[in-house]
Amino acid sequence: MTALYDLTIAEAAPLLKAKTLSPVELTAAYLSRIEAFDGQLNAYIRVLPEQAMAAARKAEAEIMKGGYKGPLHGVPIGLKDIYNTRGIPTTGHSALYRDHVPEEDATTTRLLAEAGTILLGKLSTWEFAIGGTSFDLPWPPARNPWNLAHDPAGSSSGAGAAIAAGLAMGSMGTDTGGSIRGPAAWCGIAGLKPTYGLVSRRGILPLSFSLDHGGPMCWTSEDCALMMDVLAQHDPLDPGSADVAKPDFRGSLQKDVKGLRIGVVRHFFETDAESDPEIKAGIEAALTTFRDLGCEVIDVTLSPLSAYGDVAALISRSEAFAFHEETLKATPELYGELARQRIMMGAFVRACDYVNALRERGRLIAEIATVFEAVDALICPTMPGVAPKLGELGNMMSRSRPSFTRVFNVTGSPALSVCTGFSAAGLPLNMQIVGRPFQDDLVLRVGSAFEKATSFRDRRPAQWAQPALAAE
Amino acid sequence: MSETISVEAFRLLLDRAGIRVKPESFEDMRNAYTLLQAMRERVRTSRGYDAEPAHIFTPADR
Amino acid sequence: MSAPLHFMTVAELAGAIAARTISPVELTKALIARVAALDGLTHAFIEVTADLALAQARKAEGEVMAGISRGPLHGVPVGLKDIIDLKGVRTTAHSHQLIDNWAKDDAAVTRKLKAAGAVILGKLATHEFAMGGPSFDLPFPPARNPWKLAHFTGGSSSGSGAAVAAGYVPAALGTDTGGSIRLPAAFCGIVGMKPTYGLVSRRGVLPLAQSLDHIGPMTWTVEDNALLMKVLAGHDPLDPASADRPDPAPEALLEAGVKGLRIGYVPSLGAQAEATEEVQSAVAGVAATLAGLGAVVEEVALPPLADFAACGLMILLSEAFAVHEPNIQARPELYGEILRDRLLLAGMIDASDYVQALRLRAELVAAVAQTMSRFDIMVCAATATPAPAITEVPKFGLFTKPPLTFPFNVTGMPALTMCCGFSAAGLPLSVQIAGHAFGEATIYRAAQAYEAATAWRARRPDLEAAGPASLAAE
Amino acid sequence: MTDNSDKPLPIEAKLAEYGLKVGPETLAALKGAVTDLETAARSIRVKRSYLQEPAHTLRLWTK
Repeated sequence: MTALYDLTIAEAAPLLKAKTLSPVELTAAYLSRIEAFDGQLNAYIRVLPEQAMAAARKAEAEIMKGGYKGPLHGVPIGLKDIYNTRGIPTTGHSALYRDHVPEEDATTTRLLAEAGTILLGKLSTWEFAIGGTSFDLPWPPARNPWNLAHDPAGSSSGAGAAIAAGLAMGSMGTDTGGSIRGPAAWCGIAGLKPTYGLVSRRGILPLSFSLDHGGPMCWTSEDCALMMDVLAQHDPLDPGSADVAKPDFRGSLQKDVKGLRIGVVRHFFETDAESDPEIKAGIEAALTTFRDLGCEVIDVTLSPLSAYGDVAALISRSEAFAFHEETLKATPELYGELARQRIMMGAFVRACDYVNALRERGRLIAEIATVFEAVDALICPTMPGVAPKLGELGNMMSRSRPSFTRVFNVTGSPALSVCTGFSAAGLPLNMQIVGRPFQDDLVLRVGSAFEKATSFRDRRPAQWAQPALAAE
Repeated sequence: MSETISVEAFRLLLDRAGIRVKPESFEDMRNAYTLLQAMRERVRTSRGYDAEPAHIFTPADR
Repeated sequence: MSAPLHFMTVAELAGAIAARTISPVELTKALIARVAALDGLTHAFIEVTADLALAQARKAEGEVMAGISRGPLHGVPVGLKDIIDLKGVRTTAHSHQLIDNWAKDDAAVTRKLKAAGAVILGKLATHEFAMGGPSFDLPFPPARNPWKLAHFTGGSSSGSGAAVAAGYVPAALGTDTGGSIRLPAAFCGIVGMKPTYGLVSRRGVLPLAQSLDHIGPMTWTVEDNALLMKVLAGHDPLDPASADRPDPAPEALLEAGVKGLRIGYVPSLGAQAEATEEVQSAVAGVAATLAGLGAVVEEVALPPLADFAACGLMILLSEAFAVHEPNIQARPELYGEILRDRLLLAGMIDASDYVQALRLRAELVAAVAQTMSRFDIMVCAATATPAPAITEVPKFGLFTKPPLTFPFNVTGMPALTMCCGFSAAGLPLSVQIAGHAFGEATIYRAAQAYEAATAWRARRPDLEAAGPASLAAE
Repeated sequence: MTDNSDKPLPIEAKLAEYGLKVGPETLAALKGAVTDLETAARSIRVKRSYLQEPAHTLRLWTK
C-alpha cells in the first residue's frame, strides 16, 4: 500500500471525502514524520502540532457531519514563513522579525483555512526571501531531501524540501525572481508562479511589489491546480490583484493537450546561458513526450536572457531597498550578511534607471505577447543545472549567471516548474512551462499531462522511505 | 531643512550621476539640490512594509 | 449678435454654422487674419497651418451645406499645443531638439477633433517639452499674457491659454503634468480642465512624465469646455493608461444647478501656498456664490501642498529624465538653459526616492479620497497670485512655490480652473474645482452654475488697443 | 559634456548619504555587485522613442 505521506492531494481527497481516511490520522502521520526527519532537513521554522491536531479534529467532525468542503478539506499544508498567520509568529527567517506576531491572516492563509486545510507549520526561507543560503540567521537553512549535502534552492526552500520529503502534502511559496520554481526544480516537485495579480499578495511580507507572486508548491501539477481553485480570488485589499474571471483549474486538467503549440526558447539554454547537458537532455526528452501527446513543437525567439535579468535586478533592488531602508539604517545588525548586501544594492540605482527598467519591461511584455500569438505555451529550463552543494551558490546574484525564472517575473506570465527526470547522481532535472497571462489553467494542464505521460512522479527521495512506515 | 551641499560633495554627486553642468549653472543647481533634498526627506516618511506604491504592474489581460 | 466673430464661443459658433449664418471658411479666414495682425504681440502660435485649416474648413462647409452634421465642433477652429501630433506638420515641443520633427500621424486627440469636424488652425507655444519655460533662448519666443503683455501666461500650455483669451481660437488643447492646463487657463482668465487620469488618450502626444500626464481642453466658457471634453474622452487600448470606462457624459449636468451639491471649500493648501488677499477673497466669493445658489458648502483641509509637491516633483523629474537622458548626454546644447538645468537635477534622484514617492502617492490618493467621500466637489484657489511679470518666473519655482494645481496630478482626479474676478491691476483671478475620478460632469455642473451667476465672461482683453507700445510701457 | 557613467561609484559616499553602516566584508561585496548593477543600468539605457511608456500606470478605476 502507498504510504500516507506518498499520497498526492488528488489521491487523498476522495478518501477523505469518502471518510475512509481520517484528517486526524493523516495529520498525526505528517507530524510524526516532521518530528522524525526535520532535524536533518530544517524545512520548518515552526511546527504547530496542537493547532494542527485541533484543526484536523475539526475537519474530521465537519466531514463526518456531511460538511465536506472540497479537495483541500483535511489536507495538511505548510506556509513559507513570510505568509502572515494571525497569532503565530511570522519571522521572514530573520532576527529582525523574530517576535513579529501578525494580527491578521494573509488573504491566502485565510482562503486555505476556509477550504479546510490543516496548517502543519511555517516553512523556512531565505531571509526576507532575498538573503540566500545563510548560516548566520536564527534558524539554519533548509537542505535538499534528495541529498542532504545539497542546496534545495530558495527562497521557498522549506516549502520545496517539505513537499519532496513528504513533510507536507501542499505548501505555499513566493516568487520574485524564481523563488517558487527554483526550489521546485531542485527538489523535484511542481511549483507554480501564477500570473501576476491572480493570487493575492495581501499579508505576505513584500520583497519587490511589482515582481512578487504567491503560489502553490506540491508533488504534482494536478495538486497545484487543486490549490489554485482555492487561491485564485480577486482581493480588493491587494492593489495588484486582478479582477478577472476565475478559470476552472480542476476542470481544465480533464481537457486534452493534443494540438497545443509548444514553443521552445532554445537560445535561452543553448546560447544565452550555459546549461547542464543532463538538463538539456531532459528538455529534449520532454519535447519528444509532448510530440507523442500530439503537441506541435516550434522553436521561438525572445530577447536574450540578460535583457530580462537587467530589468529584474534594477526593479527588485530598488523596490526592496525602499521597503527595508528604514530598518536597515536603524538596526543593520539584525540582518544576515547576504540579505544586508543584496538589499543595500538598491541604494545605487538612479531613479531614471528604474523608470527605464519599467520602460524596457513594457517592451519585453509586448514582445512576449507577440510570441504567444503563435504558440500556446513556452518551454525552457527552470534552472541551468541540478542542485549544487549547500553553500556553493555564491554571495551575490550576478549578471554572469543569467536566470531562466526571472524572465517571467518581468513579464508576469504564469510559469510552472516540473521534474523531467534525474541526473546520474540522482538529483532532479527540471523544466519550466509558461503560458499567456491568466492562462494558468492551461499551464497546469500541460504540466499534468507531462507528469502522467512519464514516470518521474513515482520516485521519491529514497532515504526518507522507511521509518515513517512503522507508524502506519 | 537641509544645509546647502558643499561644492565638493555636489561635484561628486554630479559625477556619480554622469552629469556635467555649465559653470554658470553650477551655483543655481547647487542651491536647488538643497530644495530637492528637502523633498526627499518628505517622501521618506516611516511606513509599514506593506505600504505599496500607487502604480501597480498589470500584465496584459487575457 | 453681441460678440464679434473672434470672440464667439464654440456653442455660439456651432449654432450659427448649423444655421448656415456663419461660414466655416469665412470664420477660419477671419481668425487667420486676426492671428497675423496681433500675434506678433502675444506669440501664442508657433505655426499657423493656414492651408490645412482652410482645406478642413472647406470640407466642413461642404458637409454642412450638404446637410451632414458632425456636432458642435463642426467647422470650428481649434489650436493644438505643439507637443500634440498633427499629421504632416512639425511637432517641435518649442525646442531646438525637435525642430525638424515632422509628425507622421495624428495624435489620438487630433484624430478625434478632426472626426468631429473641427478645423485645426495651428500649433501653439509651450514651455520647452512642456517643462522649461518661460525661456528666451529657444527657437520661438514665449507666449505673452493677452491681458497684460509684460506678464506671464502661465505654463506650459501657454500658447493655448493666450490664444483662447486673445480670441484667436475659441478652443485649444493643452496638456497638464503639474498644472500646465489649469495654470495658463487661470492666468489668462479662461476655463481649463485637466480630466481624470486615463480619460483622454495621450497617444501621439510627447510625454513629460507619463504617470502624471493629462490632456484636456481650454476654452472661454464652461459649456464649450464640456463640449470638447465630450469629443476627447474615450478608451484607447494603445494608451497603456487609458481607462476602459463608460462615457462620462461631461455635458449631461450643465444645467442641473447646484442645489444640494456638497462642496468642500479648501481655504488654504498650507504655508507654502499662501494666496494673496485678492485671490483669497475671490475664491471665498466663489464658495459664497455657490452656497447662495443652494450648494452645501463646508470648509475642509487637504494634506499640505508640500507633500503633494515633493511626491509629484520626485515622480515628474524621474520620469522626465528617463525620457530625456539620451539627448541630454548627447546634445545638451540643443536644450534651453531652464529645461536643461531642471532636468540635470533630476539625474541625481535615486530609485528609492522614486519608489518612496510612489508609496507617498498611494497614501495621498487614499487621504484625498477619504476627504472627498463627503463631498461632490472641492473648491480651492487655482494660483496663489495673479500672473507675475514674465521676467520674474524663477528657474526652480517648482521647488519653492509649488503650483496649487499639483495635488490633482498626484491623485489623478479631474480639476478645472476658471476666472473668478480680476486683480486691481486688471489681471484675472481664478478658482480651482476638483471632483471625483471620472466625475467631470459634476465639476462642469458647478462651474456652469457659477459662470452663469457672475459677469466675468463679459470682460475681454483688448489687444487692438494694446499695441507694441503697451509692451514698452510695462 | 561627456558620459562619465563608466567611472566607479563613490560607494562610501552614497552609503553615508543614506546613513547606512557597513562592515568591511559587506563593503567589499558591494563593490563588485554595484559594478554589475551599473552595467545592467547602462545596458538598458538605450535610445527609446519618446512615447515608450513604463509598464506601470496609475489606475483609478476597476474594470
